[in-house]
Amino acid sequence: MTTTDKPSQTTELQSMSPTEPGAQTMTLSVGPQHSGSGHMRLIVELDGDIIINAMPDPGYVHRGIEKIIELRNIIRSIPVIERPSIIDASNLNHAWVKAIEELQGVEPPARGQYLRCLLNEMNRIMSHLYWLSIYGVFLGHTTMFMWPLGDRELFIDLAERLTGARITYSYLVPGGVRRDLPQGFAEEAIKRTIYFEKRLDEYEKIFFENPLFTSRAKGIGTLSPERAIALGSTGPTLRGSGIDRDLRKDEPYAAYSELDFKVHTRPDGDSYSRAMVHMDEMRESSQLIRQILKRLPSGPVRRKAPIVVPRGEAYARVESARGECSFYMIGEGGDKPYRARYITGSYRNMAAIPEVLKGVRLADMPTSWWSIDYWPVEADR
Amino acid sequence: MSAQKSAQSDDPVELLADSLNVWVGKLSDIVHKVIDTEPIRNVINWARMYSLWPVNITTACCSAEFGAASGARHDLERFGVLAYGSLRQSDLIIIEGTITKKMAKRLRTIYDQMMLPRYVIAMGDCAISGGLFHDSYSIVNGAHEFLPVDVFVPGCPPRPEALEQGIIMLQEKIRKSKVYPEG
Amino acid sequence: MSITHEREEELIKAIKQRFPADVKDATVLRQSRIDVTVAPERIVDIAVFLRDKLGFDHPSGVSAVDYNREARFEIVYHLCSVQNKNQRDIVIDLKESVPRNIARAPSLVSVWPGVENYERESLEMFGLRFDGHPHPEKLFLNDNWNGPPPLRKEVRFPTD
Amino acid sequence: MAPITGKVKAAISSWVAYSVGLRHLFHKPYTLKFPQQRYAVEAGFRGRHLLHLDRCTGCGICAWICPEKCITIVQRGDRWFPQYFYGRCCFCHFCTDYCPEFALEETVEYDIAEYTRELLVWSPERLARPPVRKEDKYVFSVDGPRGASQVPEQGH
Repeated sequence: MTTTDKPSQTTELQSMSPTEPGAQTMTLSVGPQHSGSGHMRLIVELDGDIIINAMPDPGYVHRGIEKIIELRNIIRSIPVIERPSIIDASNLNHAWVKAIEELQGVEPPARGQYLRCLLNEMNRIMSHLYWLSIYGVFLGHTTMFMWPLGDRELFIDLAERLTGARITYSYLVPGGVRRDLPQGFAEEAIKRTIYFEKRLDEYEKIFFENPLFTSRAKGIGTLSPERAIALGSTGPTLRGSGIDRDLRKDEPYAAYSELDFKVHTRPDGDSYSRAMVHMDEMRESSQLIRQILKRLPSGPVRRKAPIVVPRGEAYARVESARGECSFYMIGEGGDKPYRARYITGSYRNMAAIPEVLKGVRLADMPTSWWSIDYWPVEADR
Repeated sequence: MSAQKSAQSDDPVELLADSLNVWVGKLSDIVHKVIDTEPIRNVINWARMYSLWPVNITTACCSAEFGAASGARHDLERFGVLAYGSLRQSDLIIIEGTITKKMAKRLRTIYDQMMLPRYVIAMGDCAISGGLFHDSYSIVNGAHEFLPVDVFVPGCPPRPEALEQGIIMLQEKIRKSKVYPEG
Repeated sequence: MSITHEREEELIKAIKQRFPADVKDATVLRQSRIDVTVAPERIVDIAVFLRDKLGFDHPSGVSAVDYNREARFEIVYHLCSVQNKNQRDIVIDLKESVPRNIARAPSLVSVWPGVENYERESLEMFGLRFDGHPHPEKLFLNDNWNGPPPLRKEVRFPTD
Repeated sequence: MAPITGKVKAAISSWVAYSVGLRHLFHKPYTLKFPQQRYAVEAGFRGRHLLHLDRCTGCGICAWICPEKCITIVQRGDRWFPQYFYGRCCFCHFCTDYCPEFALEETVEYDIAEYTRELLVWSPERLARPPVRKEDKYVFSVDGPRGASQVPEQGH
């Protein structure tokens, strides 16, 4: 396929046969009011129905969070930090408290660390399930829309019992977590994870092995490992290209160094690989929840930490559901950070969207770009 | 314009057309009044109440809870709420969260393209008052600043049940409303 | 506490050996966090060296910081390594300072294509110009903000 | 031969997908019919606030820690109380955590939608009202042989 520029002169147009590749291109803007776009716009340039260039136009949900957290103290910032990705709130919150704790030198108690991991893993499952249900919408598969959202509620119930809120927990604070495990939580959680793993088998049967899905995902929207690294992609996008990069293993934080889990990768780098990485991670997180609940140490959950950002710099990062979420924080000694740079997984994966969409047919566009698990709110911040 | 013309003109055809026009205008008034009477209005409002199709637009993060509400547990289709892509056939905008200035323009365009009667639910704090981001540089502090909002559903984000309650309240409002909205 | 930072010290030594004059400052911040401050004129060469020789192939973000009291912007490239499994946890903060009135710096898109969006964001949020950037346009704010670059410290908004 | 095996495989996996879907037709309903059936929200749920007027000293720590400044301190006689604007409250309940007198409390009331913005301002008197008890509580159970479904809450 050639990527000839759009001919500007009519004579040039007439001289070319309309069937010749690159003779007539069309620019199409998809979104923001479109079922296959979410809160963003994709400007795609088409040759026939093949995408020759795609350009994301983010900013529809840009809320200036980096400015806001410069103006509020670190506790008041916690709900703001969570909002970019409320389906994955705990992981983002973890990055924030980790940056503060690195500067303060406060180490939370062991039970607090385990509870953080517990909520993180539950959140990873919830986030992946939400992703999966929207994937169902994009493919016109109503069952796959309904089921993951239904099963997500099982974990939302658990999270609600633990934290008191459905999805916006504000649960992690500098020095630990806000509440201890409620009575009867562990038994219920173990039951639900076992049930959930059975459900995942059903998902595979009804969706991931269904020719409706495989014919639209296998070999489509490929991202080579070299390009994935150079573009700075993270999370399932990078692991879907065969690179076993996971911060929980590479730079263990909280209680992850004491837990057994595998990093799942798929070698092909197409939509199907990325989707299957999500599935594998849900299984892994599910067994991690059981593991955490079995190994949960006793003791306090929170240590006293002052509302202050000491002078210095910290770069803290965690593996959120959509990739690395990092904070580059500069403290001045006040109760607010001087500057807190907030980079989320989706923002980093935004660079991969044009790469993935190039050469894909327009009908496959939603499935290809949503396999990146790009959550526009998280990218825009 | 036409009244001026008819006062000067003696053409019987024009006179007839003009009186007919007046009469048709009155007729439409009468028809409106008849339709707005009790049994017919109830039927029309009943039809409107249970086919609220929201526009398929997501402004911000409350869409996660809107998704949860349309999912298996809460199933918004029980209320006849089914997110739909075509603006001309939609009746409802559920503003799901923060409205940035960039999105506000699009939202207004979308609202203007919708057919009457159209309803707006402001879901979440950001759509009501700017919420957590009320002092940000790129957002609009509430949907009420540029759209007539019917129901405000607080929460950050609201529970799906709270959204369902908002929809029930909107249905109550439609039940009591007139068939032909003003403006 | 006597944690030795051997890998970090070695990396710093390698950078300093290759560019003795251009590395202004290089310190180990804490475990697996390295700060390297360089001159903006040579940053492209240093970046290529970091990528090709030391294996920092994975850009994980670009931050810009406005030190308005010192009348300078600091641009920080956060770099990590993926191919080299021994240093996957190490983050190098490659810093350069540009004066506030001449806010220009060379773009590193040619070295790491992934930094394109971050540099575009720095352009709109701080008004920094990156020479050699393929799309020097606004990223998020092309419709919602017409004032000065909002993340600059002197830009204030009505707060509570 | 390869295309035929591919087609056979596709047919088999399609059939498997259908059979999984069909099996679920015989499962118990999962949907909660909201106004009639309510989910049994746990006691620690962060719904709207309950203000204990006798304990509140009007110190204003809640208004200081509130992330979005939704709390204003208003005067009632010679005492001061918080007043909430629920059009802005994010239900993080940091105010409850930081209240030195334990005058604030979480309640399970979450359905507080209104027709106008003005009605979302909750005065101290309104906040002091205990939440309305709602009956018909349901929880979800994964114990049944046919998957997760809603069951009535039994003395939880």
